[in-house]
Amino acid sequence: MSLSVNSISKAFGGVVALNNVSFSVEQGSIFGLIGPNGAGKTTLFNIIAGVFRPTAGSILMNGAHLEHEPNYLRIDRSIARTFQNIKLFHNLTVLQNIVIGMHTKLRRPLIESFFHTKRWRAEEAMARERAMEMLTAFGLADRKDLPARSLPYGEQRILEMTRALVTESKVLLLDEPAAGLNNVESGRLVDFIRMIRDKMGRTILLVEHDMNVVMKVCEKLVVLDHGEKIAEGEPKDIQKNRNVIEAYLGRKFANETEC
Amino acid sequence: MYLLLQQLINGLAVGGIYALIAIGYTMVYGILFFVNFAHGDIYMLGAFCAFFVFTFLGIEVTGGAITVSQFLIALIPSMLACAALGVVIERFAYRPIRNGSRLSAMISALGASIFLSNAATYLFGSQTKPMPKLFAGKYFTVGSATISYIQTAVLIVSLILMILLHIFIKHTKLGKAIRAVSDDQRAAVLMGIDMDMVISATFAIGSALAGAAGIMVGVYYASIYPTMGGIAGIKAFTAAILGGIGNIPGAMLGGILLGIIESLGGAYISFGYRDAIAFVVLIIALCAMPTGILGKGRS
Amino acid sequence: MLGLRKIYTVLTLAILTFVFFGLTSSIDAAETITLGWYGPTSGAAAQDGQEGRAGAELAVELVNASGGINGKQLVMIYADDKSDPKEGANIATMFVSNKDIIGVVGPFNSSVILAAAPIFNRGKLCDIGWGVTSPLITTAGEYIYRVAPTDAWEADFISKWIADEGYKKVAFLYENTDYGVGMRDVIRKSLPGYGCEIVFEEPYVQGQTKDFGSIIASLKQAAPDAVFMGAIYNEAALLMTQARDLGFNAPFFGTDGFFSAGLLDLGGGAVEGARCCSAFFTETASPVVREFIDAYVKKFDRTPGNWAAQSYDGVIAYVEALKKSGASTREEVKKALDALGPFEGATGINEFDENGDVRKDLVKLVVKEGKFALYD
Amino acid sequence: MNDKSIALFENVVTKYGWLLFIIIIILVPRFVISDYVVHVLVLIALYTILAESLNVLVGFTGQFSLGHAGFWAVGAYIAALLMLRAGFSFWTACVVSMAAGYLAGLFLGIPSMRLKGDYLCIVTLGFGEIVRILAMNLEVTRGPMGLPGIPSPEIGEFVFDTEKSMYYLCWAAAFLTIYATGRMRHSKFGRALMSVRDDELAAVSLGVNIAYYKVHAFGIGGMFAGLAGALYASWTTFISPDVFQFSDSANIFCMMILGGLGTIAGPVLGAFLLAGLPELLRGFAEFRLIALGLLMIALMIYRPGGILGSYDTAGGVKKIRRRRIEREADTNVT
Repeated sequence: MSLSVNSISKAFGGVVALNNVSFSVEQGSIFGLIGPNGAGKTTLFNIIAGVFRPTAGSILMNGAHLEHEPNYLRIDRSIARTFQNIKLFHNLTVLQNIVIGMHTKLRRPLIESFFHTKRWRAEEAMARERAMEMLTAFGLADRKDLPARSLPYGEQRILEMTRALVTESKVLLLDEPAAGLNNVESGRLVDFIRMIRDKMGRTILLVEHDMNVVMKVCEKLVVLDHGEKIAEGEPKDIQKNRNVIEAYLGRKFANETEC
Repeated sequence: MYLLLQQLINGLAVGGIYALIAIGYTMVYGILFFVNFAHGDIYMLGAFCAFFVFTFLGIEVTGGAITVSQFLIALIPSMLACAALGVVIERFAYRPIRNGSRLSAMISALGASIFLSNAATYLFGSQTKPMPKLFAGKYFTVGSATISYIQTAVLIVSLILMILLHIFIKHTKLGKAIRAVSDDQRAAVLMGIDMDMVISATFAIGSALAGAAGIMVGVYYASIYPTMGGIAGIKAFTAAILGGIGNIPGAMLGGILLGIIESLGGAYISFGYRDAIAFVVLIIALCAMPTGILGKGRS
Repeated sequence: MLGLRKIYTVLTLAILTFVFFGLTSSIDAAETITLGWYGPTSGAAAQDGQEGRAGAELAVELVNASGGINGKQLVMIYADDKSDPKEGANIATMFVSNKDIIGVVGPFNSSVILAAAPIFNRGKLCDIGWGVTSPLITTAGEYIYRVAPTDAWEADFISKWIADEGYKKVAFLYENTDYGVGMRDVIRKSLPGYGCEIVFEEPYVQGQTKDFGSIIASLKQAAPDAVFMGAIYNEAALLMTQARDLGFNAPFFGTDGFFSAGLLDLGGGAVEGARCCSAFFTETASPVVREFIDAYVKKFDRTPGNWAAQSYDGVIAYVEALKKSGASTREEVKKALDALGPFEGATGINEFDENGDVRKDLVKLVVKEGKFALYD
Repeated sequence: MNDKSIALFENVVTKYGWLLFIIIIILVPRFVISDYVVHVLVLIALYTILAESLNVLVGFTGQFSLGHAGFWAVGAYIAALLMLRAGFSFWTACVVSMAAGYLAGLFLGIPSMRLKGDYLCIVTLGFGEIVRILAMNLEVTRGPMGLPGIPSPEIGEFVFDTEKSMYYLCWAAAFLTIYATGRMRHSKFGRALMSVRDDELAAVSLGVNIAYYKVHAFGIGGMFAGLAGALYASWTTFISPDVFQFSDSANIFCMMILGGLGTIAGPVLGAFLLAGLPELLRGFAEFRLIALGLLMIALMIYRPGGILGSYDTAGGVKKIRRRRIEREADTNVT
């Protein structure tokens, strides 16, 4: 399994958001994408997730070109994502949200639901069982019949993550998962992400502002600034990298902390 | 060739009227994101207001004629009455559900429309009422195309009202507040803009313009009836969408365009299919420009 | 808020109200004769519907004042069909299932009676249309009659009049309804038959078209000697005013759709010289018509229009039939109507033919000094 | 009543509620002697089919459609013409008109892929008007003269020409529609529709092909409306363009909303209310329409989700603001 980004550029009208960014994500790693505001992180994230088409460059997943594929095929390419501000199906129950996550797994046609065939019932039962399994694993089982809108913020985040996991996609794209969490919750988030990678063998690519979450959980980092890649490597090297400090804190500060 | 000129003139005059009503739809949509179906009926009540002002002034409505001054005397009170009616409808039918969904606001608007047209039928009787004519019988000709004074008057009055509105929206404090609220409700309220007042003002302006359109149609066609609001409402709503809903110049452009499309389509293809042609053009335009000609990415 | 209980109550309540509704039937059936009347008292043709209802109300009042029918008082049940065929079917079923009703007068729109006809035929209940003029109704069923003259007959009458006046090139404008289209199909044969040529033909949308500018422009190009309009008075008045405004002065011909005070109110000076025909005319000598007009003016203090007279005659047809035969059941009423022969009403001498259509003579009218006058 | 019991209420009532309702419907003709009441109940059955099928579009998929009478007209005219001109039996004509409704739905679904909200609403309104105007002007449909003498359905010798026979046929079709939409709601297809309604971007990220489901929602809506059209044509034996006006589309839309958007029982109750009530109030001619207008306003103020609505339409406008904020956050160029 390999996800590689090759010289991706993106311009909205005259504004160049990304300029020739390339990197690749090894299987099973937790990969971080960071950079100051307006660096192009979210745009790159949305290009990988299929929301935007890049102006130039390509994205390869196991050798297959993704950049011009419609966004609903990402799941078939084993890429799932979450959203910065939670996008749940508010009027559907917690269980229904998860079952929709298995949309591409369910094969039985509509007619069979009309005639209530055995095969259809078996598939629905399997889907419910699988969903319940995931819900119990993440402690939401007792909420299964509640509409998603009535869950507290933290649980909605977990529900969205569970829904992304139930798609059994190899790669999980997390869009600022720590947004709005206090440090206790972000601590639990770090263990959660590690558990997904270790127990479920998923590859994680996340975009995040919260530096202590990034430094604790990410194994490799790419830093973007003004749409260009200015650094790549282990978190501890990145902390000391001159360009990164300059990008975040400005040249004067970078010179003073000459290390 | 003159036939084409004649049709264009007819189209422009009708277009001016659609534009005036369409502005009401667009202004309300710009702020509350729902389509005020009762707007067509306010246009009808504007025409009836003018009818009562004329009878009150003792003008002979049956086949009579009025001077420009009498027209203006009737115009002002009708516009004010419609403005007041617009505010009242907003206050009772829409304010309670302002935080409800657009769907329930739309149904409430449909309900208000059914109520208004049937109440008017009950109060004023269903008969088609005669209205005095403005510039009766006077017309000037360009080649074989004849342009009646009233057609040009309708166009001129529509343009003047549109320009006045444009100036109002661009340069007055209330105008800026309306634009601010339509752009971002939350931010506008944070800036201390009184939402209720702005929304009432929007309804007042939109309804006043619809009232003006009503009185002009009254004197142009010299007849009014309680159910005239329905069809005109749908046409004006189509014009507002064509121009790009939520955008005032778009409503003006959409109205004029729809008027021309209808009259050309009616003349050159077939009068029976006139409305169908207008809708086909609308659908094609929308597929090409999903948010209307001047519409921003609002949908 | 919601509860199981509430759901059941709401759904079952809706059903039970109907069950109750169905069981009730009107109370005193013995001493009265009950007829049904329906027409568009609201909706697009509300004005003609309300005029028709006024005519029927007047008929009931006059009949009851003069001792009713064979000693029994006449009771009329009114219903509004909003010119909608679906409502027509509902009302027809309502009348058929109300056992007291032995005859029905109505409606105004041809499409409504066509929707109601199968129900009346099945229920063996006679229905006399007071405003339906489409030729289709001739074959709408044996229980369907009408007092309004058919478009075919009027279109032919006017075509002959146009030819006699020596106009050769004729333009025909018609509303896009069964009334207008019915007439178009007739005049396409009748006008050439009388030696006239149709130089221009165009439909418009009844009730919606307000701006006739483009039609008038095409009219001026076709330059006909006369214009024949299959239209009712509001669009006719509008078109004539706009035509005069735009300098088009050919004479206008119309059928009974023209004949209404509304044409004079809306048209004003522009309708001067417009010619039409009508079965009913106020300034006639016949005492019966005079009596109707005076009673109408006394009750509603406005002169009756064509549709008031037709609706009045619809009721009179039953009254005459019942007086002659003493009928009191639906079958007897059917036989009585077939055997009725000529009867005099507000629109002169009426007589049903074997299809239930009516034969009555038409009067030529012209607008002179803002009033309808006999055309000699 | 908190959210927990709403979910409980959903599945309990569906089992027993419908059973009781079916029994009542079957028994009614036994007690009711007046054809008029049976006639009105048949009309309510047809409106139920129309409101349920519109519910698939608006309640499930969140796509505004004010042109549903257009599909009804397509079904009615196709069935009538096939029976009158081509001598089809009612049953084949009915199947063909359902297919025609489905195709018309797909045809109208194409713009729905690009357009949203009020833009789509005006296109569907335009579709309804275009269908009516075509019926009004085409020679084959005899324009405003309409199509009289449409034969009634037959099975062997038994002819469905009485009110009671059509009552059972129409209510059977209505229950078929209710069953189909109910089953659909709990299937993968239904869940996909509802995910499109709640949040398109999230649905896409889970592999839901938005365009496919939007278009097919229109197709299914059109199919059942075509069924209602075929039944209506052979029930009244005469159809004309003025039977399928914009006011009818608005009427069907209101039935679905007043009953309860997105629920299954809602449209049924809405059909009873808006088709039944005016008949009850037939005595007070003008006032019934004035009362209807006020009823609609009042209901939207006190029951925004409709009488049976558990669908949180109250969150509607909040959703709008949230969606706009998200859009700004999602696509701001950082």
